[in-house]
This record gives sequence, structure tokens and C-alpha cells, in this order.
Amino acid sequence: MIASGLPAGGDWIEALLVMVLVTGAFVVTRKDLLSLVSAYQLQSLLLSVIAVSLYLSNGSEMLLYLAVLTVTSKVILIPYAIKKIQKEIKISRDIDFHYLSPMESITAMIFLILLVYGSFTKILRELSPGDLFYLGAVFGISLTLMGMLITFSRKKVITKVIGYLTMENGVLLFSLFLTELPFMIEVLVMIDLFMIVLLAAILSIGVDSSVEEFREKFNAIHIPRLQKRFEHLRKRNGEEA
Amino acid sequence: MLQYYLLAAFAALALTQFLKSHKAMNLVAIAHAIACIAFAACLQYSGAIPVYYLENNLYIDALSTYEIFIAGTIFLLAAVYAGGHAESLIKIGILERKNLKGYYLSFNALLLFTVLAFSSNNLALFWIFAELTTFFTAFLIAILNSKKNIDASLKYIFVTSTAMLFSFIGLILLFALTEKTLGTGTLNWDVLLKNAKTFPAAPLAASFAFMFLGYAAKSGIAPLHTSLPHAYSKAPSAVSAIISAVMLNIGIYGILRIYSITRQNPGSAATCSNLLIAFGILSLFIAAFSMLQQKNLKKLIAFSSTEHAGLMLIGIGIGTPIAIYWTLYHVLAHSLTKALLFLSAGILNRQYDSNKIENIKNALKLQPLASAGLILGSLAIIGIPPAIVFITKFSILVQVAKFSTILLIAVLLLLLLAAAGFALFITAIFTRIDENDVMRRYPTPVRMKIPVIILIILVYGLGLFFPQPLDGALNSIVSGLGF
Amino acid sequence: MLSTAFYVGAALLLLGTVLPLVRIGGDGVMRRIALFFSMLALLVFISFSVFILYTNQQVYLAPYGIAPGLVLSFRIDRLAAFFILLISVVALSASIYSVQYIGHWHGEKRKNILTGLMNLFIAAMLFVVSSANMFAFLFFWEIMSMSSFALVLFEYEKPETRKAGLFYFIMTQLSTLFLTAGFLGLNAVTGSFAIQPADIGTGAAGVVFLALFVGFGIKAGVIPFHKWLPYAHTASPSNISALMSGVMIKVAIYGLMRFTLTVLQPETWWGVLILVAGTLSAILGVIYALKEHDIKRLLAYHSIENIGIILIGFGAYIIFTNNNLPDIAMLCLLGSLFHVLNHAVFKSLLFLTAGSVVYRTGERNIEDMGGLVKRMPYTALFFLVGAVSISGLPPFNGFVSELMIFTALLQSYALVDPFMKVLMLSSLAILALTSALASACFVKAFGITFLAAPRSDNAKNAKEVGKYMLLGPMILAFLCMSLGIFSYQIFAGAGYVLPIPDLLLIGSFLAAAYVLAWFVLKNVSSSAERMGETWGCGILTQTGRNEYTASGYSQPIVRIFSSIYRTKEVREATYFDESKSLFVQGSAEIHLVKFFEEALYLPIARLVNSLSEKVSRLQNWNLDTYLAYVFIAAVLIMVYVGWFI
Amino acid sequence: MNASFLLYALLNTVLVVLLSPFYMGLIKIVKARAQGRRGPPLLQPYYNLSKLLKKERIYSKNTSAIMRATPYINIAVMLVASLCIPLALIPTPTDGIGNVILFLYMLALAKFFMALSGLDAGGTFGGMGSSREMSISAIIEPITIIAFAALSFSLHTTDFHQMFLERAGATAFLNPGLLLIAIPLFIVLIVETSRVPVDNPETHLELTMVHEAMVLEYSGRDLALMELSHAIKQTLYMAVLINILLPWGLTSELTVAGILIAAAAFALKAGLLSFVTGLVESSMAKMRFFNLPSLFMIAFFFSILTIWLEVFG
Repeated sequence: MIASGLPAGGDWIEALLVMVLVTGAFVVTRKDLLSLVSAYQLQSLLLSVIAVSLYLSNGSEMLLYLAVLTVTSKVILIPYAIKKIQKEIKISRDIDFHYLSPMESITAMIFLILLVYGSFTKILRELSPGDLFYLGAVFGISLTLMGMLITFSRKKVITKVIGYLTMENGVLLFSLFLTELPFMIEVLVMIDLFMIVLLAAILSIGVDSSVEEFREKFNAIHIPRLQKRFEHLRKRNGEEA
Repeated sequence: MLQYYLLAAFAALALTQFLKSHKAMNLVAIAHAIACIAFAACLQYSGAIPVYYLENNLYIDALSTYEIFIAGTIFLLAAVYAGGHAESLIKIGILERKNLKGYYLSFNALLLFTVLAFSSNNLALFWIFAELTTFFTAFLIAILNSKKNIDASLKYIFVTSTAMLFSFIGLILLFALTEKTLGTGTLNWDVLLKNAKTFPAAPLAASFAFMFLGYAAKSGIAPLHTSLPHAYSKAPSAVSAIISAVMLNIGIYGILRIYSITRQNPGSAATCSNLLIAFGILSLFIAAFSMLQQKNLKKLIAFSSTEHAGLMLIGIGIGTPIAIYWTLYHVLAHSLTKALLFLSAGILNRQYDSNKIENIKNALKLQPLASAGLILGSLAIIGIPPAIVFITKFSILVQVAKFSTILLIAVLLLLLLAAAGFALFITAIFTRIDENDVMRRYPTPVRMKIPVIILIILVYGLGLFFPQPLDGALNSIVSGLGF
Repeated sequence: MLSTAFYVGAALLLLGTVLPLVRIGGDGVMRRIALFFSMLALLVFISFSVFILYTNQQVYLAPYGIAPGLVLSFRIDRLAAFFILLISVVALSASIYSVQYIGHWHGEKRKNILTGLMNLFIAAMLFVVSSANMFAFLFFWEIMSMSSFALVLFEYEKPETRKAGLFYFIMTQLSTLFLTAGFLGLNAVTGSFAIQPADIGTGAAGVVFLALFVGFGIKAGVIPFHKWLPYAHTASPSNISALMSGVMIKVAIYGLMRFTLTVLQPETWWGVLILVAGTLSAILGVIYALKEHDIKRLLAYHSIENIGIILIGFGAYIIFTNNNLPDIAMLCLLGSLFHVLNHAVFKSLLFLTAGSVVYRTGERNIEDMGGLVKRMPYTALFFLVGAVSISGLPPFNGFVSELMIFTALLQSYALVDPFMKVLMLSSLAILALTSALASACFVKAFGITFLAAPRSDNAKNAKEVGKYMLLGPMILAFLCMSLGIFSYQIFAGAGYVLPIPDLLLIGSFLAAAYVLAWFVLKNVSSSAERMGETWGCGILTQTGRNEYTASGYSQPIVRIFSSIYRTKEVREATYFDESKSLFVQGSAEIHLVKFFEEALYLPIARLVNSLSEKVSRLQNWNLDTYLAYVFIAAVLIMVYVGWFI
Repeated sequence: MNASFLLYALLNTVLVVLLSPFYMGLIKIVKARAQGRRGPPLLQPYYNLSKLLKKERIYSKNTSAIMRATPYINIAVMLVASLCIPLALIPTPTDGIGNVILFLYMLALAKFFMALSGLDAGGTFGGMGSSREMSISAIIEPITIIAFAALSFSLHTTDFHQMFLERAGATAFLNPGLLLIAIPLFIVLIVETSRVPVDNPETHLELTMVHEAMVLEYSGRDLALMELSHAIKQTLYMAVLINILLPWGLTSELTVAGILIAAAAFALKAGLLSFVTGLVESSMAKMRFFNLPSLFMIAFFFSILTIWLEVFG
């Protein structure tokens, strides 16, 4: 159980929360894929630090396990997989923005946080034990929406994957501050997430590039199945042209 | 009982892993589906339901049995169909033989997780299984050799999964809510249903709204339906039938479960009902108008799924016991009819290697059975008697009329437009005659024909003869849900 | 006993539906058996309904629960029996006609499908009028609509058929929509589906009535919902046109009468609405018919006209009833009902004989016919009987029903409300105009089609049709005559002594005068005669090209009513120079503006289309957009959570 | 039906057949005199008929049975229609035989077949006449009906026999409403009997003829029948007008003297009406075909005026 009232080191946690949002904003604006992944890593790390801090303030062991789980999956495993795939598809930058430019996204974010704040006032007042938790929950939802912004404003699927992961971090943040789910559920969710992210990332190989790049890339990878798929694609394109 | 089924399912997965020939793998899939149906039938007739497993995390009641039974039936027909269909996909090179294993593994896994999802008591567990079905569905869509398939699969994953994350927010809210009011947090549906009256209304409604968003994506409710037309049209037809006839049910099932909770609480019932009806109307609207302009057969059928999901939402939203009763029957009606449409469309797809309106010619001569299936299926889905959908649609409309006249008129108008969309399309493809066309007849395998014939008989037979045992089952479901 | 008869008839008809479809590629034995079954069934239904009409009893049939709470049940009273009778009679002759008529399509499959669907169509119509509750009514109504839709699409290769079919589909679904709305609204208030007197408030009753009126109006082809009718009746095979025009639109009239009379308590303004709609349909129907040269479309427009006449009678009935004039009201209602029967008989007769003509000449345009009276004498005779009947001339049946309605309207001096009097008189004047125009139109239809010299080779080479295709119309022609001549006795037999002339007497006088004139002249005058050429101002031999054309024939009327036809001129010209003084070439066309299409149907269609285009654009193939929708949905949910909870 | 009705039928028919050609001739003479000509003998129509009966008939090769049957149908219809309109003796109303609508539609039946026979020969004139005749009859029909409706509004019956009975027994002969109806009835008479300004019975010029064009192909006894029918029709319409407006002498009693007086009175009044008709005809020019609706509107206006008088008065 999370003790009511402001935990010790509340300011510290507040600062961490702000930093989480900053990493989110970083993901929204950066074009360089590698730094996106790093930002995500940092964000996940910050989350686990928050979990540990919460543990320190109220001593629920579950939070500690959660921190460990987060570090292994989100700071190490998933970024590793993504980086590997990034290498394979040989693109390092996601230049295009759709619907929203980075500045517009940031502006939109400000309003969204306000919206979330307004929407959740009534509900969270009934549920959350204190101001800090309230803030954390609002930031969680806001981070989720920020992740959502990334998924639709960035062109490359791999960036979308990171957006999706950011969303998930938001959900995690929300749950950290509001309540604590059974650990088994958290593990299963993590496995789920991992599978889906992996599938999306693999599939993204097939779409994240122009036709010319596609040819080079797949010749380099020497994956026969992909090659064949490419042939098929070229045939299709030829037909359509 | 569940353990036997799980044993069968794992055996099926293992066997598929080791078997080499297509026929054998297909047989295993068929056997798995039969096991699933048998499982549901045993549950229903042994009187063992409701039953709990895994420390109350799994819970099978009449509704679960009903949904498992529908899923089993559709999977069985799809498996029989896939036997012929996959072979012909291999022949033209769109599916590789070595991917067959993956195809059947996912097929079995999909059924397994569908059954598990329907058996979950814990809503988080349900969420996880639902996400797993999304995963395997996406895999099945992507298994064909085409960039468009990857595209469609990605769309399906992203739209569904991002929406499902919001659902998880709802779950967390619900958990926090129970923690606050009951002392210990729980997501077990039966406990929630029992205690819903004591929950504060506002957070309950909020958690419902968030959970709804995810399941809406799963069941193709507008505006989260967008990935489905792509997914349906690119997936192998057996898979399309499954997505439309089973995956949609998972979403509707989830919504029904959580709605039944909010329904218990007088503070949240009305707001949630309004939300459902609003999204229902929106779905009907978007689907109906999209169908009018449709030039692609499978997309047309896909939009029709959105339309029917909208109708189901309205039925659930009205929330009288009779409305729920008929909505549940509509789930069955829709599944069967939609399966018929997709499986027939699959045969035409093999004939013309296209779903596009302009490529389909002389269909009545080349593929009489598929044409009959498509025409009868279309008539059935727009609710022409004596098809089963007519009965369910009519009965839902009766409840709508009692609820609100304006809603009735809106629903009727939109259903009319949807019907017009079907009529436009169907008349367009079947009246296209080209005497000089020299296209050879695609030799439809018997295994693809049998499911179509069975479905035609079911769709029209059930419209004329209501299976009496179902009456008791549906009534117990409705009362079990607390309506 | 009676219910057994109904079951036997129904079973035979359903067998007739299934049999040809069982051996769909078979050699036609099943088809003939099916047609035989349907004739047998219809004979059963005829005797069944005549018995009920005569004994004035009600028959209830055991209900069938199709699903919990939904029951198909039947009750046949006098009104239902009357409609069963007319459906059966027309269907019987259409079945007889079909024995040969169906033969002219290629492919056993198609012939079998046509036979099966036709029997289903007939069965559905019979069940609609027998239905005892609204669910059953709607159930069979939909089957009726869809089987007829399939039949309209029968010659699906032709683009015009496709268009007609689609149009028909949408209109028929629209009709079902309004009916469903009406029925469900009624059910929502009363909680029952039974077709029985329902006491619901005035306001609710008005709304329900409006919904039902529009629903049935669409199906009956009441202007402005009539547009599907000329298309659908033209596109379908002639035996089906006869059924659709002869009886299907009457089923809608049945529905209107059943629900306004049995279920609701009609108010005066309903009567006014029905009367005005009827008057409008009558006059516009016939005016549009006049300019048609397609014989089946011409007949289709006349169906609109006659539905109008029926509605005038029915509307007047409501008005007179509500003004406490039961005798005049009864005259109206009986006139209206009798016209339902008469129209069914003569319109099917006309469609069947027109079908024979089309069957032999391969033409539907009457400008390419002519001279058929010598080549197809019996068909011509039957068509003439139909033409005289539909023109409302004594002593045939059409005259009697029109006379009843006219007489009733002339008696509107008995009304108190001056507004009602004026309304009735306007209706009367327009009805008179309608019936005169109808006779002009049928002089044209018969004259141009059958008289004078052939206008094309197809017409020249036409032969008389076979005996079955004559027997079917013959029955109807006989009915046209006997229903007219014995009208007074028929009504008296049914217990209604009406202030109408005894046409048996008039008919005998006519026959006597004819014979007398002939006999006298034979004895007092020269009987010398000689054949010669038609006088043509010195042209020695006239050809078909010299004859008056159908367009020429209707030109004076078209010109007089030019404000109703509304023509539109389209001019195009190209010039050498920019100041447009040197003319290169150009064209000018005059089109008839299809008023209802341009003013009502197309704007709606365009609106729906543009909406649908906009909605379709939402689905733009782009994942980003889709995710943006999810985002918007999520934001909306947030707003909802903050705002409404 | 009884013996007295049969007697009435016989009397009325004989009267109408015998008198009708006379008025045709009378009008011709009046017109001729008005134009300063001598005109044909008074009995010329009778001579014409007997001449025609002796002539042979010529049929076009194109014609069918319609052509042959139409004259008999026409005369039969006219004879039966004459039963609706008692000229002098009003029978006790029976079987609704005096029904206004029956009368109108009997005439329409004749017109229908006449129009068909116009088309039968395949000549252009016949077709044109038939087309024009049907057009005119279509637009005059509502006028006629409204005029009769005005009658039935004034007299509260839809039966000619009853109307005449009422008029014969009426004390006030000059009813203002009925005076108004006289105008439309007169116009209907002009139109239905194909007279100037609607049609010109004297001419055989294709631009102007309507009725004559239809019967152009007839000859011999067929033509005789057609002309006789036409004459009867004229007499019947005149009788309607006369017996409504000037019912003096009309009797419903079956006495020889009464009948004789009534017949004489009718002959006289009809003569007077023929005289007026002739004068009107010779004082007018034929109207353009498409100007006719305006003439009809005048008739319509007066009928409606009568009805207004009844409805609001």
C-alpha cells in the first residue's frame, strides 16, 4: 500500500517526473534515430529510478521488482533489438513529419497536459492519495498522449514503435503512481509488449524505405525470404506503373 | 474441463511443429477446432458452468461457452476451407510452403488464445490474451508475400495496440478504484459485478470509457476501424473470416463484460450507455457511407462488419435484457453470415486474383457456388428474411424503437444506405458480362466449397428455425450478466 | 377445412418454388410441374377466398413461432380474402401465360430460376395479405420485395436493367424503412405486433400514419415516390410486370387500407392527404404516360394513374366517413376496392398482351409496330378489351369503379365544410381530365400498335402467339367484361345495393341496338363494298412511313401541358472567331426535364454521394491518419471523462 | 324496368332519331342566311342519309374490323345514351340509367372507337383528326364534369331524370345559378358537336378539320351511320341545355296529349337553340387549335362560379 500524504523526497520525484516529460519531448522532436532510442532508454531508466524512489518512500517490494523488470526489458532488451534492426535497415534518420511539426507537437502537448489535468481532477481526487500521486498520474497520461503524437506524426515505422513504447511508459508511470498491479500481470504485459514490438519492428524492415534503398538494403541482408518478397514487390510496382 | 482442452491445444501446437505435410497440419487444425467445439458443448451440457480456474483468474460461464462455441465453429469452417485455400495460395507463389508451418502454428495459437480470452475472469488477463490474439492475427496477415500485406498487418498492429494501451489505463483506474473501495485491488469480473454498486460512479464510468476505447479497436468501431478494411482485404480469406467473425466478437465480448459492471451502478449506467450509442451511430454512419463508394469486395464486407459492430453497440447500449438477448444472438448471426461472405469472396479472389470491382466478370458462369454464396450472404447480411440477421436486426430495432424514435430513424436510414452499398456492389459485379472473356475456371477445391454450403444452410436455416436450447442459454447469459 | 385449403395452397406454391431450383440445370420437367402446382394452388386460393368473401367469416391459422417473441401468424377476413382473390386470379393467368412465355429465354437454369422465383413472389404476396401481425407482414413483405427485385434483374446483362434493379432496390428498401419505422413506433406504444385496433394518442397515430403512408406509397408508386415503377416494370419479364403492376402495388394498397382502417382511427386530414396524393398521382401519371412510346413504360405510368384513382376513392371515403355520410363513404370505399380488383385485372391483361407483342416483334417502341391487328388478332382483341376497360368506358369493369367514385364525388354537395367541397370538386375535375387523357392515351397505344400498316419489318413478320399465351389473357379479358356487365349483380350479391346503373341492362341495350342497326341497314341499304387505298392527297400507295406517329399523336396534348412536361433546351455551337460571328457547327437539343428526378431524387443522390465521398476520403491508406484518429478518439474520451462524468 | 320505361325508351329513341338530322339542316340554313347565302333545303340531311345508304362502301386495304364495327358501335351507343336524356317525357327514375357519368362515358365510348377508326386506315388525316379529337375531348372533359357537378350542386342529384323532374316541377324558372351553367353547357355543346370556333364542320381542309378528318375514310352506309350518330349527339346535348334552362312543357305523365305537347315544345325550343347556335357559329372565326384552352377556361370559370354560388351562397 502506498502511504498517504507526500512521501519523503517528493521534490526529487517531481523533478524526475519533469525529466520524463522532457525525454518525451525529446523523442517528439529529434530526427536522429539512434538518439531517439537513447532517449527512450533514458526515459525507461528514469521510470525505474522513480519506482525505486517510491519504494524508498513507502517500502513496497513490488516496486523494486518492477524497477528491475523495467531495466532489463526496456533499458536493455528492447533498445538492443531495435538498434539491431536499425542497423539492418540502414537508416539513421527519420526526417519527415506528418500533420504536426515538432514545435506544433510541443505546443499541442501543453494543451493536452491541461486537458488531462482538467479531465482527471474529479476522478483522481477520489482515487489518489496525494498531490504528488495526482501529478504523477496526470504526467503518465500525458506521456501516453505524447507517445501517441509520435506514432502519428512520424513517418518511419521504427519511430512509431518508439512512440508506442513511450505510450507504454506513460501507462507504466500512471500505474506507478495510482496503484500497483499484480506483478504477474506486469510480467505478462511486458512479454506481450515485447512480442508486439518485435513483430512491428521486423515488419518495418519491409516498409521503411524508398524503393531504391530497399533494393540495396535487401541485397545486403541476404535474407532469401525478404529478397523474394522484394522481387514480388518490384513486379507489383512494375505492373502498377 | 479446461485442462483437457488446453492439453488438446498444446498437442495441436506441438504436432504442427513436428508434422511436415500440409494435409496433416490442416487435419490437426481441424481437430483442434473440433476439440474446441466439443469443449464448449461439454461445458454447456455437463452443467458444470459457471466454473473457476487458476485461483479465480479464469472463469467460464454461459457467455464464455457461447462465445467459445461460435469461435470453434468459425475456426472449424475456416480450417476446412484453409486446407484448399492455402494450397492454391502456394501454387501462385503468394504463400511459401515453408511458411505453412508458421501459418498453422499461428492458426492454432490464435484459437487457443481466443478461448483463453473468453475464459478470463481477470480483466487484465483478458487484456493480455486479447493482445496476443492481435499479435497472431497480425502474423497471419503478414504471412503472405506482399508489401501490402506487411502494410496492412502493421496498420492492424498499431491501431489496435495503441488503442488497447488506453484500455490498460482504464484497467489501472478500475484496479485503483477497487483498492480504494474494497480494500484489496482486484480485476476479477465476478467480484466487480457483485460490488459495482458500491463504487463511486465517476471513476467507474471513466475507467469504462478508457477500456471501451481499446475493445472498440478490437471490434472495429469507428473511428478505430480504419485498419480493418486493409487487414480484411489482404489477409487470406480464411483469416479474414476469423478476424471478422471471431476477433470482432472478442471486442464486443469485452465491452459487454465491462458494460455489465457499469450497468450495476446507477450513477454510471446512463453515461456509459450514451457513450456506446454515440459510437454505435458513428460506426453505422461511417460504415454506411464508406460502403456506398466501395470498389473492393473484401473492404465492402469489412465495412459491413463495422456497421454491424455499431448495431451491436447500440443494442448493448440500450441495455434492456431483451436487447442484450438479441444482441447476443446477433453476434452469432453476424459471425455466420460474415464467414459466409468472406469464404465466398475468397473463392472469387482465387478466380480473379483480385477483389476489385472492375476485375470480376462472368462470375455467375465461372463460380456459381461462390456467386450464390455471395448473393445469398449479402441478402442475409442486409437483413432480408428468412436469413438469421433479419430476426436479430428486427428484434434489436424493436428495442431501439422503444428507446428513442430519433435513434430508430437514424439507424434505419443508415442501415438502408449500407444495404444500398451492398446492392450497388453486388449488382455491379454480377451483371458484368464479357462474352469475349477467355478466363479459365478456377477449379475450386471441394474443401473450399463445403464450408460455403454449410454456412448458407446455417444462415438461412437458423432464420427459419430457432434452436430452442439456445433460448435457455441466452437467457442464462443475460441474467448472468446482471441485466 | 378452410385452413387446410390454405395450407395445401401454400405448400403447393412453396413446392413450386423449390422444385425448379432443386434440379436447376434440369430439362424443364420440374419447371412444368412447378407451374402446374402453382396453378393448382391458385385455384385452391381462389375458391378459398371466394368462400370467405361469400360467407363473410374469418379464418385463423395456427401461428408459427420463428424465434422467441416473433410469431408468423395468419388471419384472413373479408378484406384479406378480397386481395387473395385478386392476387390469385391474376397470378393464375400469369402462370398459364408463363408456360409458353418462359420458353423464350435461353438456358434451362434461367428458366428454372424464373419459375421458382415467380412462385415465391406469388406466395409472398399471398402471405403478406394474410398476415395477422406486423412481424409476419414485414417478413413476407421483404420476401416479396426481394423476390421481385431478383425478377427485375432477370435480364441482368442489359445495363438499363441493372439501373432499374438498383433503383427498385433502393426504393423498395426505403419503403421497408418507413414501414418498419411505422410498425415499430406502433409497437413501442402498444407493445403488441398484432394487427388489431390500437388506441394510441392522436399525435402518435398521425406520425405512425405518415410513416406507413410513405412506406406504402413508395411501393404503390404514389407520386412523388413513383420513379422506380416505370423503370422496374419495363425491365422485368412481361409475366412479372403483370404481377408487379397488377398485384404487387395492390398489396401496398392493402397495407394502407388495413392499417388505416383496422388499426388506426383515421382523421380527416389523413383523408385529405390521401386524396391529394391520389389526385396528383392520377393526373401526372397519365400525363407522363402520354408521352411514352415504350409500351411497357406507358402501361407502368398508367399504373401510377390508377393507383391515384384508387387513393382518391379511399381518401374520399375517410373524408365522407368523418363527415357522417356513411352511404357516400361506402360508395367510395367500394369503388376504390373495386377499382383495385379491376385495375389488377385489366392492367395484367394489358401487360400480358403487350408482353406477347414484345415477344413476337422484339420491340418495345410502339413507333416500330403497327398493323398487328391482322397478324395477332386475338392478342389485339384482348388488348383492346384491356384498353377499353382502363379508359373507363362502359360496359367494362373500369367504368364501374370510376363511376362509383365519380358519383360519390359529385355528391360532395352533402358536405358541410366549404373547403372540403372545393377539394372534392378539384379532385373531381382532375379525375375527369385523367380519365379522358387515359382514353386518349389508349387510343394511341392501341391505334399505333395494332392498327394501320406495319411500321417495321419486325412488325410485318410478327405471328400470333401460342395457345397458353392467349389463354391467360383470355381469362382476364373475360373477367374485364363480366366484372363490368354484372357489377350491379355482384355488389347486390355481396349485400350492397348501390345507386349505380345496371350495366347488364345497358349492355343488353347496347347489344340490341347494335344488332338492330346492323339488321336494319343490311335490309335497307346497299351492301356493295370495294377495297381501295387510303386516300393520301394523290399519293397512290401509302407505306408505314406515311402514318401518323405516336409522337405526332400525343403532340397536341404535350403542347397543351407543356408547363408540366418542362422542356429544357441545350445548345452548343462553335465559332471561327472570338466575337462569335462565324458559325462553324452546332447542335440544339430539346429534352424533357424529368422534374421529379431533377428536383427530388438527384439532389438527394448527389448529397449522399458527396457525403459518401467525403467519408471515404477519411479512409486514406495512411497509417499516420489512422493513428491520428485513435488519438482524436482518445482526446475525445478525455473530454468526455472531464465533461460528462 | 317496366312497361312504362319501355314505352319511354321507344318514344325517346324515335323522337331523337327523327328530329336530329333536322337540326343539323336548320343550323346550316341559319348560317347560310347569316352569311347571305340561300343554303341547302331544310331536309337536306335526310336526303343525304338516304343517298348514302344507297352507295357502296370503300375500305382501305389497311383497315381492320375496327373500321367496320365502329359505325354500328357509334349508333348503338348514341341510341342507348339517348335513354339518359329524356327529350319530352321523363320516366319514373329506374336503375340509375339517367346517371350523368354513364351518359358522358357512353359518349366517350363512341369517341374512343371513332378515334381508333381514324387511325385504322393509316392515313395522315385520320390520325391527325383522331389526335386532335382526343386532345380536345381530354381538355373539355373536366369542364363538362364541373358543369355537371354545378348542376348536381344546384339540384342535389346526379341523375338527369331526377334533374329534369325537379326542373319541370320547379316554380322559379330562372334560377341565377342555372343561368350561369348555361354558358359552360353551351360551350360544351359547341365543342362536342364540332362547331366553329372549335372545329369547322363544313371544311375538308386538313389544317382545320377535326371530326371530318376522322370520318374521312368512311363511305356508304357507314358514313350515314356516323353522321346520324353525330346528329343524335348534338340533339342530346341540346336537350340537356334546354331541359335544364327552359323546362317548359316537360312532362312526367304518361298521357298522349301531354307527350305530344312536350314533344312539340321540345322541337320548338331545340329549333330556337339551333338558331342561336347557327348565329354564334357564323359570327365567329375558327380559333387556332392551341388557343382553344382559353375558350374552355371561360366555360370552366362559369361552372366554378356556379359552384361558388352554391357552396358559399
